Amino acid sequence: MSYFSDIYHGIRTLLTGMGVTGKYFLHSRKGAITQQYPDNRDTLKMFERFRGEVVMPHDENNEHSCTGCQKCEIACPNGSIEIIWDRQVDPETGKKKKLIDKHIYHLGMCTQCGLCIDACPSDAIKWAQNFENAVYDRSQLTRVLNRPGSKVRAGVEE
Amino acid sequence: MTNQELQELITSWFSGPESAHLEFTEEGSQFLNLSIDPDYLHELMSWLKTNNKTSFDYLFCLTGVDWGKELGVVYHLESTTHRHILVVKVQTSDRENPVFDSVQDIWPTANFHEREVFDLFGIKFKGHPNLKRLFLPEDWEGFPLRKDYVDEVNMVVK
Amino acid sequence: MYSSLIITNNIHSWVLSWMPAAATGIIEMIMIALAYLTLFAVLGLFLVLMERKVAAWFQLRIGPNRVGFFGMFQTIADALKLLSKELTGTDKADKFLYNLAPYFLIISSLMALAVFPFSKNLQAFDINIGIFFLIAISSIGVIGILLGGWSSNNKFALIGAMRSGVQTISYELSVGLSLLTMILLTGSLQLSEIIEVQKSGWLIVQGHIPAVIAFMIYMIAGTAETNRAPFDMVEAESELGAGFHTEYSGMKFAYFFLAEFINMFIIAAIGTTVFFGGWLSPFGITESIPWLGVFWFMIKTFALVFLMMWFRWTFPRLRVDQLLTLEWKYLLPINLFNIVLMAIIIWLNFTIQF
Amino acid sequence: METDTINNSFKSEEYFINMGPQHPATHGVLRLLLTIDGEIIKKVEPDLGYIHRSIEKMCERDSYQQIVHLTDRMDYLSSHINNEAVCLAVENALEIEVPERVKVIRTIIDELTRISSHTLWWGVMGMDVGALTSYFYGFRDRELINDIFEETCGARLTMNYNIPGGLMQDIHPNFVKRVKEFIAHFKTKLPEYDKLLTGNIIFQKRTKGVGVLSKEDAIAFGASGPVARGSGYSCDVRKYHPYSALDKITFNEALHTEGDSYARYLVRIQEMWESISIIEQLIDNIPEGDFKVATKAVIKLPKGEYYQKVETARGELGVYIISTGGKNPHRMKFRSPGLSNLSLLNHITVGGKIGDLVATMATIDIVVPDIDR
Repeated sequence: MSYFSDIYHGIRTLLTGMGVTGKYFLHSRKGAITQQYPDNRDTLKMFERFRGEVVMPHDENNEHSCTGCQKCEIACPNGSIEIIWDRQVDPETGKKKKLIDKHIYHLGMCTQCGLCIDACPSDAIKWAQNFENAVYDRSQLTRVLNRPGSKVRAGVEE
Repeated sequence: MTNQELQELITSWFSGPESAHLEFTEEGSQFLNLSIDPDYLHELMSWLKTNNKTSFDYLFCLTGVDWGKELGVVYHLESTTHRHILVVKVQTSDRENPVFDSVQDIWPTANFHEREVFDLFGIKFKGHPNLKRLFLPEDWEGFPLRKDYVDEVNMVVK
Repeated sequence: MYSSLIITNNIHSWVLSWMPAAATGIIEMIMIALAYLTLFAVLGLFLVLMERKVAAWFQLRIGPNRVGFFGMFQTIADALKLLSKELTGTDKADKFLYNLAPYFLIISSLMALAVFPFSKNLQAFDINIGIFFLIAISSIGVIGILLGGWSSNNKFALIGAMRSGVQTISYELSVGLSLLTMILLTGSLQLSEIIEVQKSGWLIVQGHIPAVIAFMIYMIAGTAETNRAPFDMVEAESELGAGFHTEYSGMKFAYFFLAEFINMFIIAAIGTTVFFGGWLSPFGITESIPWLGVFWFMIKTFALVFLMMWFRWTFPRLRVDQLLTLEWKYLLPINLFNIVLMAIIIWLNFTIQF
Repeated sequence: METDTINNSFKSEEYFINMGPQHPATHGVLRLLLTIDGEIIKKVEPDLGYIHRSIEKMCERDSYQQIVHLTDRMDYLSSHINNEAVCLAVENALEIEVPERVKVIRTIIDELTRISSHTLWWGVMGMDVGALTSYFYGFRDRELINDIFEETCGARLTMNYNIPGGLMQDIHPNFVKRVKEFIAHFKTKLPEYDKLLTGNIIFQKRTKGVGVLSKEDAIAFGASGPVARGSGYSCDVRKYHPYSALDKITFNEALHTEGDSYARYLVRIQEMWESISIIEQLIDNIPEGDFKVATKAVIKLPKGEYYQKVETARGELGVYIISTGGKNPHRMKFRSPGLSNLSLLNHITVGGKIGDLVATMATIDIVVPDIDR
């Protein structure tokens, strides 16, 4: 007798399963979860904390707030950040001050761990939300974060 | 069983605890540590497993350690009935041909873990049925987790 | 032998008007063969597209929607891609058998396609052993799979091929017996006869309980015969990679692929013809317009094809021994019992006829 | 590998198959050397190391803050729990008491991670036994958790949200709302999982009595997590060595005694329900407070040995730090659940068929980077 109850039970469970997929089939018009990626570029917005790449924001006077303290460089586990700095005389105070020449960031080595941004005392670097980081040449992954001719904002101290 | 009772019990198994270099310590660790002469290792381990009062039947961690001069293995044992934990350590100063007894006949899980230790530290386990490299290719030279391992190409030293 | 719709008659008389009778026969055969080849290709491409769309809708996806409106030309693009791809093969393959294998599948499914009455008199080849011919032909395909798996010198392919042999030999029995159950009702193997009988009600209605059982068995066994999930032991991508066609590429792979889909169509078409009245419309509403028969035939067939796709995208795969258990311990005894039941019902005249 | 010796040890009808490293069922780059007689498996020998990065060696040159992000890349499906293990070990060594808020948030995200890992496993499990649709349903639900992670932690998979001493950032203002939405959504979807796979007769036939692991063997082979609990070995680290906020909540340990693939499957399904209940207990009671305590920029652990166990989605992860007092660990060992669980594969699959091997591997739920490290 269990032979027939097995068959009955088997068919019932199979139909239950088909019910689940069938329900989704009928709702497929509005239920689709596909994101049609390159088409929805305009509406696709990443969350504000999304770790895309490290950038250094500059204000309208082409000033950033990186003092060249190198804390990010030390914090980075992969050596993706290199800071080339120099001691120059600050024209306002007349004292010698550490100023960055180049803040070099190797996106190719970065693991997006966020330790550099956590370590930065003056919030000079932050995450950008862009995610289309693919390039044709590996050398393009090495970026200089401070813009040419930029200087540190007045009042930002180490 | 408390650590004190464990210590007394294990000491009582050895007629001459000094000859086995039996040393207990709780310093710098949350568990009871026991270091022993490698010659007595297998004997001790099978006692620890089979004795009803200890019944350490769960080897949850097997670590190879390079102490600088000596090479050692650390066994973390837990009893699933009494829920007490014991750490057993052995070490040898023979860096050329370090050999310990295999415990894979006591805990089959040691099979893979000993292969891992052999792979990365070059510690051989006597009585292991299938002692070959686990992760690295057969023709790999050197044992990467040893402190004196150098690989100028693949290792990034900070 | 030739279909007798007015348009074919016209063609026949037109060709006859400027050719000797023997040449006419050959020319017409070639024309029909070409028509069926076209049908084969179009059906194959459409079924692949349908499978992809249906699968997508079951899985909360959209499916192909880039090439052409609604992704209509996606499979054509795929076919072009496969055509242009390099034909690779293993070094130590048995080259002759390796190249021969896809044609076994293609030819067997093409031959099976020839006997279906798509509508009244729209049939290339109305032989009086129709069903028998179909069953016989459909089991030739497995030779192609066995050859392909064996000759490609790949162990995964070999396992797939052997599984296929086991599977097809077992499930042919069920397909045959479940169809035999229905033959008891029709009393004829000829497909046009079978449809003629159904003018007084579809066979699944006429034979009620045993017919429904026979239909269920037929669908299960038919799915297994086409090597589709949940019986896709032959391919079983999580076990064997790609199964018997692991080593095939380009158009040779496409042949296997198309043949699988055409086989699915054939199984559904047999089901339609035997259980659901073929091209007959429900309640005889469009008896007077024979062309509409094609429409009804296709509707019913694609409904069954959809059912098979529904199976595929819902159920896990059976294990190879469970596959045999299902056949020999469940389907076969039930089937044998079902034939007796059907015989009794016919004997006692319990069939439902309108 | 040593094909010659394998060939020599063949019996007449046995042959040898190379399953992986590129094979759909090996979930990554695991290579299995199978000795087969027809369809019957005679021997399974895993060949590892295709994704070995020697994380343990890299840890020896990194500071303790930097180590955390390496653990993301071990068992990437429970990356938050891995992070937490290192952080807990360091915090215990430094005797830092993290704020209650941190503990609660960590536990919530732990359990979300567990659900996320199990939904992925469920989808892949279905796919391995041939039901492709389950894959998409699993990923649909997982996507919502990933969104929560992305909003709060900044990344979907390798989150690196923990730092020694607390969390990198406070939770996002939407966090509580989104988690509640997800829980409400997921509670309607979990029964569907049961309808689609758990009850399915084919699925049960495929998994029941397949890959049976006895309790004794589970212990002897060092199994942990759902694999061990499917065999009746009660080993939930969350119960026996509670960490973070787990000592304040009540939950049942999912335990089945059959030891077959189906039992392991049921354990994971039940764990998802338990995780939901844990999150529900905590989500309304996130205490106010800081999200981290200040630590020194250069963390130096006192000389000694520190061992921290946590329960990842795959089992017991142990972090064993040997410190000599410097800013880098002298030796860092990760006791990964995957390696021990994999070591019993040969033991429980021999005598089964290829299909059984695939079903068993799916329920062992290996993540290859976790095994290779």
